[in-house]
Amino acid sequence: MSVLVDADTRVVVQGITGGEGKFHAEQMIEYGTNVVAGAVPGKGGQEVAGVPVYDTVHEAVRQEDADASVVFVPPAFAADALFEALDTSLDLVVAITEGIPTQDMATVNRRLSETDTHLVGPNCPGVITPGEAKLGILPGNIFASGNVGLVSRSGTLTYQVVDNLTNRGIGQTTAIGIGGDPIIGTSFIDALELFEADPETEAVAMCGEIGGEDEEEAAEYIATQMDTPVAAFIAGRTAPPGKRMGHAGAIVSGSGTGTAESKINALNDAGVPVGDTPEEVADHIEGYL
Amino acid sequence: MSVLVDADTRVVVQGITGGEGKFHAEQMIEYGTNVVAGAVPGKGGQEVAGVPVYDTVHEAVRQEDADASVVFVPPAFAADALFEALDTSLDLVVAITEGIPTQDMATVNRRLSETDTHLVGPNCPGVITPGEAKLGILPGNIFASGNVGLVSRSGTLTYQVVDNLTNRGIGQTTAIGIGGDPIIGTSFIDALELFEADPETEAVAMCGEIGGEDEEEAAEYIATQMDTPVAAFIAGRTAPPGKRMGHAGAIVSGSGTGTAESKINALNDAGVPVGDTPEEVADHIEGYL
Amino acid sequence: MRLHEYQAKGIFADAGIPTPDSRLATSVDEVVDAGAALGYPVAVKAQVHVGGRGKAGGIEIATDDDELREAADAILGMDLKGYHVDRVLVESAVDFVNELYLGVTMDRGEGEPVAMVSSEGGVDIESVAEETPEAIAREGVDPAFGMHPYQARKAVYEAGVPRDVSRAVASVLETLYDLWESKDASEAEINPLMVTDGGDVVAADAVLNVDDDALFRHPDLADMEEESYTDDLERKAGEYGFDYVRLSGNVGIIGNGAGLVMATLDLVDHYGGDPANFLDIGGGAKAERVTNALDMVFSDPNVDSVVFNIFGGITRGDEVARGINDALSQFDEIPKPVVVRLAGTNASEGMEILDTSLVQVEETLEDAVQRAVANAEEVQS
Amino acid sequence: MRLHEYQAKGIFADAGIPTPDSRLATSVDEVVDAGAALGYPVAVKAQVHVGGRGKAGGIEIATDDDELREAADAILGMDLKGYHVDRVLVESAVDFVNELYLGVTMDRGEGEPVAMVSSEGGVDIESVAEETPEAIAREGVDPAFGMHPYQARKAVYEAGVPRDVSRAVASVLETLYDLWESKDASEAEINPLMVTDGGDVVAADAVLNVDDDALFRHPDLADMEEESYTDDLERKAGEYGFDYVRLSGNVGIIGNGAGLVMATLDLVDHYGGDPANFLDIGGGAKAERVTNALDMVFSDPNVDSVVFNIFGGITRGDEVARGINDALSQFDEIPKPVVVRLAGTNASEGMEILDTSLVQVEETLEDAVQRAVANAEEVQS
Repeated sequence: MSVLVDADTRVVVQGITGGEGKFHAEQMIEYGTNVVAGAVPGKGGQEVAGVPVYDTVHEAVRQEDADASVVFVPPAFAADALFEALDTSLDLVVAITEGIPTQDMATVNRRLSETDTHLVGPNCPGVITPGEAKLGILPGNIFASGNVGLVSRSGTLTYQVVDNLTNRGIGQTTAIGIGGDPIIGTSFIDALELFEADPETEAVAMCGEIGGEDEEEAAEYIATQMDTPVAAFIAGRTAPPGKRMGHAGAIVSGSGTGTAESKINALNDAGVPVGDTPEEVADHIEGYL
Repeated sequence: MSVLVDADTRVVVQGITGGEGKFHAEQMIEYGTNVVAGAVPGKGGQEVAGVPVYDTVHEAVRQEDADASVVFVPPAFAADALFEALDTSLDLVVAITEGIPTQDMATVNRRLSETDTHLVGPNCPGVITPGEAKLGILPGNIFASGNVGLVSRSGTLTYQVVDNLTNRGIGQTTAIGIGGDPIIGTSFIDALELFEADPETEAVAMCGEIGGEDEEEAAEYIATQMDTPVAAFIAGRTAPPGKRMGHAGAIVSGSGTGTAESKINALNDAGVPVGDTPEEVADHIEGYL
Repeated sequence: MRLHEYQAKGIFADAGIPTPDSRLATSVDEVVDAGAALGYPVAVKAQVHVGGRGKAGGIEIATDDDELREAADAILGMDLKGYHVDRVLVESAVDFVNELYLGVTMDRGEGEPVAMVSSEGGVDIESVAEETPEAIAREGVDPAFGMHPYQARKAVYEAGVPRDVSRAVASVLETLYDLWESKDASEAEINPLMVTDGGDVVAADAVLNVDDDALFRHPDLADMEEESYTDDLERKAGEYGFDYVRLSGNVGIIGNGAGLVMATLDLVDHYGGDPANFLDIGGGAKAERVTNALDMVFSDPNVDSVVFNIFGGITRGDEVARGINDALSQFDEIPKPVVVRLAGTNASEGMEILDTSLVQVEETLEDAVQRAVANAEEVQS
Repeated sequence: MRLHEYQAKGIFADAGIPTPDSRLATSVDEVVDAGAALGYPVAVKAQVHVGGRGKAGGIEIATDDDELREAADAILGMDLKGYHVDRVLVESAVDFVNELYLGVTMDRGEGEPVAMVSSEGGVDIESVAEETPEAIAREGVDPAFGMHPYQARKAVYEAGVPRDVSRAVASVLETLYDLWESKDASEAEINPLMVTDGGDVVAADAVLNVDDDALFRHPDLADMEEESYTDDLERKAGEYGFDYVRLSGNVGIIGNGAGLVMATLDLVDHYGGDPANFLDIGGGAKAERVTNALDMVFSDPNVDSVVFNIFGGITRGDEVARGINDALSQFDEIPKPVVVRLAGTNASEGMEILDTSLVQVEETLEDAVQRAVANAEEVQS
């Protein structure tokens, strides 16, 4: 089993006619993902990466029965593409696009809260269930099928941790790159809930980083509602405090939150070991299995 | 028993310092309604009609534990007042104000759909549970306590029908003036559901009029989900078709809907007798009791 | 409030929607000058608030000065379904290969705006909606978010608009929606949106009806309001601020509240009478409005008998009674018999005040209507 | 992107928020002219992107020409926490009886905007937030509907703003929110909003930080961007378009992806080293960017050793390897030892391409960092 995606997931690629969209559509198909269509306004009737392109997501769903989308649409048009995906009631939308304005994402997430769709990202590497399907830009070859769930705010750091796992023969149920933007569709808790509910996921590795309070909230969730063991890595212990001019953000978030120390303490208090190196995370995970 | 309001309902009057607001607050209190506060920005600390005025509905709720409001705020500011009432999670909001722009109401109703609040109106005479409480501008003296629920799109027509009932000794559990605007908070069905769930309401009189399809939908509800007997009056049998220039509205509503004939047929098909005169409605109701 | 075609087109053009070159004209000479300036062929279009202008003779095409003068002569000054034509729009005729329909309105049932596109424009779109509803693509809009660009595109693709103009049509629809929203419109429509040989789109007609209740925030639009009724009574009702509709019968009806007035009309009909009008004096009506209302029904030569039906909530019976007494005491002889029925707030005080030498008083709605119908029959016999 | 105070104030003033009379000046003479024109007392305020300007000597009050000249001399040209002061705002000092705080930002935890009002403005508002959070009224805003007028009033009343200015302050907050939204701001702030004796309100400071990702739709704001770094390396990073932060250590770090670069810094620290910088070359980095990145760390005199850590997803290992070879082959002697670790897409191809006469190659992140730390220690010893 797995979470979010598997070999049956029928994927439409929004923005498939762009350079990145086309390249990664091909990569996804090569990996074995069931990519059934592309959606690009005005390009309906074309064929790209061997799949038909439709003008609207709606049409792609009607014609090809798609139930998930991957979004490679440029930032200026990404919010519109996400609304289109949400309003078409897909089960899963993975937003790869980097640089979507934060206010756009606040509006998208407001709509998301009213739907049953899972939105992963934006500004994320995607979701992969090794051997079955990948939706996004993750390098498929470093993943292996197995029983560890992985959730990460960072792209390349995810690959690093996965590499450490795979190299010692530990495969993954599903890896979810949730993205590092201030406002994202799937939080750590959302991903942890999915893994907790998945009988095949025996342990979870989570990669956090400084900023926000998502990791602290996840620690609370793990302590109170999660049986599956978790090991974590937190990037940014040595990062200098950012330079700010305004104070509004600091008032809202409160001082002393969002630091690596605060996150590591919260996780340790929740019984989650935090590795000093990615290798140490792999050690902890190996200990769970 | 009753629906929506009773002697325990704690009412805040929004716009109590205006002419209409003050007059009707006094009338409501004289009727015995538990008016606990007024809310008018900038007028906090005053006392009007014997109750304290607060700057915000929030403060009126915090200080006086209000759970319902009546809105007499002028049309230009009414939508804002309604959002304030909805966001303060009152159980009931009765909007008397006439002339609220339709687009404003569409936005208010969008928010309403996410809350547990009942909004009655706008452009309605209000809600009364005879002998207990009235929220609005209905003339209390024509009502009598009893076992008939009344729901109406029209103001003065409501009074007419109530008068016919009261004059022959038939009292009312609660009367709800839902208002005749294109977009209203409480539909016929919403009101009928409340009466259906109320064990004391033994029969329901409904007063509809031409336009929209609310009566037709109510007929469907009565036929399929309602045990309490209903008798109806439909105003506008002899009304000439309106003069229109655009067609968009007609396309959406479809031709042949919204006429008195369509409503009367739908109701008759649902087993609801439609009186030719208000007296005949009272005859039918009397027959049910 | 309904804008004239030329007013709506001006607003559409300002917002970037392509419209034909045109000029407004109020005299035959102006029309001919406009034709010369625009170049033939031109269309001459009566600017009145009437549907089906074309069939009623309110639109003519002219290919030279003579035809144009003839058309202008025929249209200017004509009576078009009760409206006096005092101005026409002279407009370059557009060569088209396709006619589309675009519209935005409030879907009352859903409580949300809806945008519509059809590739079968230029015709009676209501018939299209009835006979082939699938030919009209509809896109409901969430009022919390407004219309997303993808929705405009989706409606255009679903309607089967020719692919070479789909982007242009979606852009016009986005603008039309924005106008609908920003102008507080009840309806915004383009029918037809013409598609030319060269792949351009042009709004050949324009409808923009504005929510009367929202005019307070659109003083510029409110200033555009101009009625040109040929009916004196309807003009008078506008001046008095009454909700008034003239009908064909002889029983004049005055009441408070649209529902109650409609019910009174229905009862007149039910008891064999024939309503002469719908007249709602509104809530909280003061004495002056009562006087004005009586003036209106007395001014209608068709009226033989009047029924005055007031159920007081805000409106107070004693105030109404005083208004009736005042209005009627100005006459040496009451021109038409008036039956009054007061109920509700201060009704008994009102009944006492009423001067029964001027009016007939009834206690119930049914009795009042029956008596008014009988009075009318008496006059006729 | 952070606007300067004078830029933000200009935008606030255009939107109708009252601000003091002021002039921008770049020389001592201009400052003195401005003082004479405005009338004393005036404030001279350094226009740099630094918090706590006042305490750092970046703001002075002058009551006559001499004081003003002295203040201008002191502030213009000063180095304020790493920024060169090349312009000051000369502003009429405001007599106030109260100082308020207004702010709008995105509440990341709630995923919605939040508006804030405090009657304890003019001070370190973050301390107020920490010590007496109840002194700051917060109003979450539903992004689907925007801020309702009642919310601005509610925040003002809850903050205990003096009643005689509550309406004026609510109006400023509404405008501030509208600006925050329409300018795609991350933060919009007024601290203090001064309340004068006469019951007027004046924005004595102005903060408007704009979402970099939204600058594409605000070309006017993007044009305002001006950095005045005193640090050459940070300026260079800006030109190259790198995400770069200079630190105090001697191990130069280059990587792709913020999380991985942060993790590399953490590992340098973990293995006893001291990071010299954070440098993220981003995704899909081409050879030229690799060359530029090496140029940057080599230009930093503090750097004794470099670790280059690439995990390829979009970024291809062979491309990176070629970039490294190209960049290093330009040197007769490699200025600082470089440890390279490639993983992910085309990593093995990259490893093969890498010229080991130029760089040291390691297979794992841990080994690469340890070797770079050892290299740095060797240089220092």
